[in-house]
Amino acid sequence: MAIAGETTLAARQDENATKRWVRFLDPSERTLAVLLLMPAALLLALIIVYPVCRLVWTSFHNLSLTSGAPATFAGIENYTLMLEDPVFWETTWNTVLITLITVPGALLVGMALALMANLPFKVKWPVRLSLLIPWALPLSFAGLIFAWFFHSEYGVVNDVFRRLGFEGVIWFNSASWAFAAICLTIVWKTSSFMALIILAGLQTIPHSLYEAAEVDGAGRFRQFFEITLPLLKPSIVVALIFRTITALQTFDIPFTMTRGGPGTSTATLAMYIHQNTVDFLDLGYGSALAVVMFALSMAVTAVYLRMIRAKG
Amino acid sequence: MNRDTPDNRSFLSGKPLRILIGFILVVNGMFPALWILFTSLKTETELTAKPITWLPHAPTLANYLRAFTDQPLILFLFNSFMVAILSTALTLFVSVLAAYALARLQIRGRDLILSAIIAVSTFPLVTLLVPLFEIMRALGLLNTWVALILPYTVLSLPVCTLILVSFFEGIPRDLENSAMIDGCTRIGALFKIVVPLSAPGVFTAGILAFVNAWDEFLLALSFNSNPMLRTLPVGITLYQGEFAFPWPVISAALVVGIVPVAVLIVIFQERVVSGLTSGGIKG
Amino acid sequence: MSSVSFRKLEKSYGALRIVKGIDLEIADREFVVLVGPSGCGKSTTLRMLAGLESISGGEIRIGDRVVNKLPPRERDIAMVFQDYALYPHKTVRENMAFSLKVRGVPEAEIRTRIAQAAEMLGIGQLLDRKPSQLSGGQRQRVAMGRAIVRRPQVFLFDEPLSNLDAKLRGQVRTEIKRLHQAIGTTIIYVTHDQVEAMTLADRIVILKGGEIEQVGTPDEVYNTPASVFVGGFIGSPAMNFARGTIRGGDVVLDGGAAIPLRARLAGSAGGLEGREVIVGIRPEHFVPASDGHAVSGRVQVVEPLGSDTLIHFAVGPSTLTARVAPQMRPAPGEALSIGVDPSRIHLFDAATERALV
Amino acid sequence: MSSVSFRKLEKSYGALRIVKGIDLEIADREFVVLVGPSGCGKSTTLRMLAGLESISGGEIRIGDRVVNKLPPRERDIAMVFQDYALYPHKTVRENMAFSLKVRGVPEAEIRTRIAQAAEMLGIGQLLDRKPSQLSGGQRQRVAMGRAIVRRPQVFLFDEPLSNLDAKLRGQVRTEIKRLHQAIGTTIIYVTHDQVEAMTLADRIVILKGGEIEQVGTPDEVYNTPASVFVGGFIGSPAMNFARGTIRGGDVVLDGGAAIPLRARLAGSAGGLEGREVIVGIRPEHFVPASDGHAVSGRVQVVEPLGSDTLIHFAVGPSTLTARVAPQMRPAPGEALSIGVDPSRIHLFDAATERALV
Amino acid sequence: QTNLRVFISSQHRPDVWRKAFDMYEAKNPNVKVTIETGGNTSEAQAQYLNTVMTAKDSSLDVMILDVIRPAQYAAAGWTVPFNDVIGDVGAYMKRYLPAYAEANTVDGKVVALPAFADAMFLYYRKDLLEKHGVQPPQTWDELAAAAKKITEAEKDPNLQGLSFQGKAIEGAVCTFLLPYWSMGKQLVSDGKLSFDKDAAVKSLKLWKDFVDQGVAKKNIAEVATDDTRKEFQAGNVLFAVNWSYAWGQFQGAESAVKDKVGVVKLPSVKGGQPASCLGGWEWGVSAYSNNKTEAQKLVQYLSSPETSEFMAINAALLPQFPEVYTDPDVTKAVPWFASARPVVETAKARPVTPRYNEVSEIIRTTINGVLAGQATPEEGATQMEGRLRRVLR
Ligand SMILES: Nc1ncnc2c1ncn2[C@@H]1O[C@H](COP(=O)(O)OP(=O)(O)OP(=O)(O)O)[C@@H](O)[C@H]1O
Ligand SMILES: Nc1ncnc2c1ncn2[C@@H]1O[C@H](COP(=O)(O)OP(=O)(O)OP(=O)(O)O)[C@@H](O)[C@H]1O
Ligand SMILES: [Mg+2]
Ligand SMILES: [Mg+2]
Repeated sequence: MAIAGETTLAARQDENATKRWVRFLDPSERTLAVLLLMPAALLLALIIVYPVCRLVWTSFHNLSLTSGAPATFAGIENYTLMLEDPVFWETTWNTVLITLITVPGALLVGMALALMANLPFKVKWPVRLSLLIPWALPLSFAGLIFAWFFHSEYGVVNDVFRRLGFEGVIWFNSASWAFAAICLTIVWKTSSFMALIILAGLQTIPHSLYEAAEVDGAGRFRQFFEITLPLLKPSIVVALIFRTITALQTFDIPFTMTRGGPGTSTATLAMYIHQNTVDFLDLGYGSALAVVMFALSMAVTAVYLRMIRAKG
Repeated sequence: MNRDTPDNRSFLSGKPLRILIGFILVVNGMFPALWILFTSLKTETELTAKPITWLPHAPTLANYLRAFTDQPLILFLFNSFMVAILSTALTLFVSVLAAYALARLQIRGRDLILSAIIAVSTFPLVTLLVPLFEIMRALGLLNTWVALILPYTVLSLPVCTLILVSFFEGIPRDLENSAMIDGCTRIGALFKIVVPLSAPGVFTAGILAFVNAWDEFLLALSFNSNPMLRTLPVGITLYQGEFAFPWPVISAALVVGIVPVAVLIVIFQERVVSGLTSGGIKG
Repeated sequence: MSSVSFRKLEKSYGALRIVKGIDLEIADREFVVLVGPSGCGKSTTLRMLAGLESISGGEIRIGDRVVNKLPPRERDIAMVFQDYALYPHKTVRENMAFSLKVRGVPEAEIRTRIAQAAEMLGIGQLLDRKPSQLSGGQRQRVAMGRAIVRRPQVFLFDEPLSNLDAKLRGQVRTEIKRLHQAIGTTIIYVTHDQVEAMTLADRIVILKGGEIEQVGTPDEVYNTPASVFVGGFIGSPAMNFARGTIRGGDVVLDGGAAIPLRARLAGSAGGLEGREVIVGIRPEHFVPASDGHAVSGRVQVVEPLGSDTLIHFAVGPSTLTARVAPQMRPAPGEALSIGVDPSRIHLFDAATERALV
Repeated sequence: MSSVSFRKLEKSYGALRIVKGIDLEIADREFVVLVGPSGCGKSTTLRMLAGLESISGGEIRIGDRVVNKLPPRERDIAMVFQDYALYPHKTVRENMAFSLKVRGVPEAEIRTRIAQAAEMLGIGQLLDRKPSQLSGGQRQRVAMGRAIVRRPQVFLFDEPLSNLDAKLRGQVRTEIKRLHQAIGTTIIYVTHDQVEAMTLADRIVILKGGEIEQVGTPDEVYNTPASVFVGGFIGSPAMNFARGTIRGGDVVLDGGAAIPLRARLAGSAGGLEGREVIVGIRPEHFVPASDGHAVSGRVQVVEPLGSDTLIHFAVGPSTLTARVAPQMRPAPGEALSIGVDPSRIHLFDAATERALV
Repeated sequence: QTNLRVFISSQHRPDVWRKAFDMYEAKNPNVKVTIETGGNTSEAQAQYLNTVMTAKDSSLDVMILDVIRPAQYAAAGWTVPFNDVIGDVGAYMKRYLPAYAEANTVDGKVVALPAFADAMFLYYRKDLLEKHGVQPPQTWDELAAAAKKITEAEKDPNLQGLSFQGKAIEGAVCTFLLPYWSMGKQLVSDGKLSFDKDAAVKSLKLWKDFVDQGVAKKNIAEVATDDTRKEFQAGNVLFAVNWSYAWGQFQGAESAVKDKVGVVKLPSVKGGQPASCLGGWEWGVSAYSNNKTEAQKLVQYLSSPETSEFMAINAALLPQFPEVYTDPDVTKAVPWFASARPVVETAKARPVTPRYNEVSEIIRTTINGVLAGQATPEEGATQMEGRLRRVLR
């Protein structure tokens, strides 16, 4: 009896000793979750949240550094100013147009690239590299390079045209040609990322589904539309989210290719924000523009997220 | 998977067609890079020749020599490399922790947190330039690698976290349980078992973070004015004068800048694609 | 090696009670199998014991220690998982060494322990392979090896055979039994396969909906099932059930046949007269229809197994299955009359589904 | 409905011959099961028939048509895959309707066919669910439903039950058998589970390494296995094998026991005298050791199944398994002496492993 | 011990400036000067400096500014005026070329001091003009006529008559202003808009006519400063409007026009005055500097005739003092400065306004649009006026 009592006591002490450790090494799920999310949260707070708050604050103030005057509260003046600013509307329209053209464009091209890359090549790395390079090429480099490609005299595009017996086009002399060149460049640059994600999605579709469809009598095209496409939907939505958000932020490519020219016909909202903030030093107005753009991206994200959730 | 059915062979996977498709893919992806390579081997005079030449007439390495001597290109490479590597490491560390919490622990509002992370990534950094500069100055970080590493980490954090979340979700819980029974703590199990097993995902996230950091220009220009700390994209603009734009030399520098990333990609391409494949980005 | 005891063990997820107060004492060196249909809480119970799931109520002891709050690594148990949970990036040797390394066991000791375990399980030549290079059976053995090297107080198995094909399952089953005979550690084994439970267990614990339905040796649960549930769960092919009524010492099936039960009912007085019952007859307890009390029906499907033949036949509203000699091959649609051994049938109350007599 | 014939069917991947000339005639309405161990070419053969794999040599006919070059959709077959291959984004109804829609069957017709098939399989209430909302057994049934609505000439099944648990497997197996009795279409069924083969097949085709080892009815392959391979493959628990020599009308096992075979050997002259043989004894053919010729050994593991008991015992170098009455329960380590029914043992040539006598 | 950090463009010979600093350090042992170099284009530097100044960062003491920026920096309060340290402001500023005095004085405050000069020149092919017996043109009409005559005679399809900047870059602002100024008009007077629409239309039309008549090439809207330089250097251009940096390049080893280049004042419109566009860079002292006094002293040294001469000789930077051009040491080192002086003297400063960036943006996008054929000169001028009015209310 006594011996049994001692052992339980010893066991108790043992347990108490470990308990202290338990608290340290084995926090509860919730504590652990908080601890693990902490570094990310801190970083985001520091680098994004705080600056964004400053930005919102600034957007409600008159703060143009070229005036040298201190910030004064302006209410929604910066926002109302936007309504009658033709350049705001033009750049917003250009941004929306670029989004509407290049997002589906990149999706289609990306889909085609992914389907092609999914073929059984013996040597895989050149194909993979070709898919990855455009993605890894810095945007500003891509803009520079393509501006060079589309140069009316020294560009390779017009050279090919001429060799084929066509007249060269002075791409950046015309709003529509310049717009086309920019969109082409964006599609080239971004379609490979789309392709990568779609390729990833393609490879998760079980092969037996195609066999089942084949036995069921479906031909190639039917298989594509009845199996491949529906099953790719989740991948496509994710790709679209990222693509659309970056399309709304389009900056580097038109900036390096045309500077928004001719005139302001290819300027985007992001360029206009940059211009107002960094060139014109009108921080109040620039911030208000940025807030509008943020709202725009958030709206798009929200729509997509709802799409994902509706499915799930 | 080889789809070797009778009617298959007559169709898309016919060998000549496949070669043609491969050719299209390679041209589409590589042409600009190749063009830059060719340009870097031409003289400036050849560049303004009409009609333009494709392959360089008299290939010269002079532009490379100038690229390395006009500016401290090696230093740019070194800085870019260190900043990219360090921010990649930090990104991975932070996003591994966050992704694990989101993938495995029972957290209320998990979807909300994920959405918030995506939403945050929608904010264009350009517009945050000034407040960020103030923060970096307040923290005394201007003209240090850290000034770039922190924002770059945030730049890649959302997408890396998303990738890792779906990877971790794909790892059987029993492996972790097994490790915990075998004597690991939860965090021990995460780093000893879960992370090594998510290698493709970690590589994919890593390359993404690396490329993002390798490419960034605006912050690098604004936060690090010290010539000793310049990164490659900023460095490359230095070849350009107030007016002069020496294409061949800049091309040479561009080539030097693209090569490390291309090498990285060739080394890890299997993992990157398979990383994206294993449900990599599922949203 | 150690005893294990559950006292009023409870588990709830929110309002959902999954395990509803389990009381069970497991002796040192005992081999206890928890069986039950999918979702009955077997894994949950085992995982609470392992510390992988928190405990909502009650107490678990291993030996003398209450382990309710201990993290898994301090409970001194080893576990074999259904999908083996081998670390795919480590070789077999590293898999086995992992837990010892984490605990700081010296290199030399690790080496000898692995060698011993490998020999015991016949996996010596596999030590340098990765799990992906192993067949299912080999993986299973490695998982056991990983548990053995630990020399824990208790082994836990969660459906360790369900990923193997039929042939291999029989083989590994025998091996596990032999292993227990050799090392003697307490084993708690979860399965939903009654054959495993029957062949392996010292005692079988049958769970249903988070509660214990019956605890007993294999013979006890086979011969005297406590309920319709246990009767139907243990034994393969499954016990046949038919509704009937007790009338003057016979049980009259709804299909019409009467089975004389005078001898067995004698003890339990006439209190059962007129009672609605469920009659349970095991397929192997049908006998050639020699004497009068046979059931008659129409053959539906005949399955020759070589060693036996299974006959599925319809009697009134129900389909019964009989296991008969391999030579017997009625054709589908044929009429069949087959005897029942009255001393082997089971009677359950129609309302409570608990055993009578 | 149609007959199927394979003539010298070959399949190679590069230099690797997987299927090595299969000749087989399958009659209209026949239920043929291909069995064999993993990797023996069962799936490949079936997939060549379906048109999912090209044919390297020989010929396949369905009815009168040589189908070698036809794409799958023109072969008029339906196939049930191991993982069911249900379209995850379509409802059950859409899954079943797909093949009919593709073929332009009118809406009304589609609806009635689906209704019929759903009723036959008892999945009427599942029609509007997605596959992810179904249990394993339900998915299996939907996969069959998808095949049935097609009304093809031949059904192909590739291990359709291997993803189900033991209980469900038995149940669905009976259902498939009933289905075949009801619709009568030719069925070719691949499995590696001999129980399925025995219970389902009109004829069993046993494959080994891309070649046919034996073709026959379940009784034929069970009672007169053509080789050690077939003997060991068919029957559960598996046939026991022991090496021995024929000496003066007896077969003397390496362990020492002699089994009198005079009666059976009489017919085949004395040509076998001194011949090295492999003796095959099915576990269910051990009998109580009443007369003299018993094998003696030491009990290793005893597995009570309730309905029977399995005894694993060592005789000389080999371990034998006997299926005996449930009451018999020797303890491990005990000596055991058990009789063999000489008329039921199988003799195989030790060198060729082919059946003798 | 004071440590002064000076921001210089890496394009403007930091190596030579270093020597100038060394000399200063030798004379002022308590001062140490560190050079910080930034992006090479005016724009990249502005981007960087704007960030630093917006954040009120004290890391820079002295910064070099493009001539268009002092007004803006002064308005933002980013620079410290020199009035208190230079004594008699009028006399002090008179020493510089007048345009620089003007560009660096805002509301009577000297906000920066000139570092070196630059201006736009008309480069021409001396060899071809001589060959066809044509004098360097005095007016744009003469230029057009000369160009037509020579290009027709040369029959070289690659030879352009005139190359100038049509791309929407800062250079295009000068492009627009050259004829506008030549008509005696100002864009901004006393900080107010003094836009003359007729002159603007004429200016735009002048350039557009060059394109339409084939004097300039059709894609002129994509021509940037260095494209003009390259094409001229390749021997494909007869007349070119460009900054002084081109001269050195034309004389380089890779040049096809070495020793075949002449440089003169830019042509005027008929009846107008010749006008060039003022370039060059100025030294400003940061308002956030912790060493303002020392910094101002340093700037005065940097903006002195001695330093100017030193930089002219060693770095071929155009002097901001008229007499340095003719200094014998200078003319020996860079003989062409002799012909540069009259051109620089005609140079006018671009509008001195804090919102110059916006003004510039409006002008350059408009002229670019007109040259690309997106708008007629009239439309362009109307747009320009409207937008300018909004900015300079
Ligand atoms: N995290 C959870 N939240 C809510 N319910 C859960 C959770 N985990 C398990 N359950 C439920 O608890 C019940 C018991 O699960 P458990 O895994 O113990 O069953 P099991 O007996 O092991 O079944 P199986 O034979 O299928 O493995 C199931 O109904 C399951 O749905
Ligand atoms: N594309 C291929 N290339 C080379 N070998 C292959 C290929 N496909 C299958 N094989 C080989 O062919 C053999 C037969 O494969 P098959 O799938 O027909 O086996 P099986 O009898 O169905 O086995 P299981 O029971 O495991 O399904 C295997 O050894 C397999 O490795
Ligand atoms: Mg379980
Ligand atoms: Mg198979």
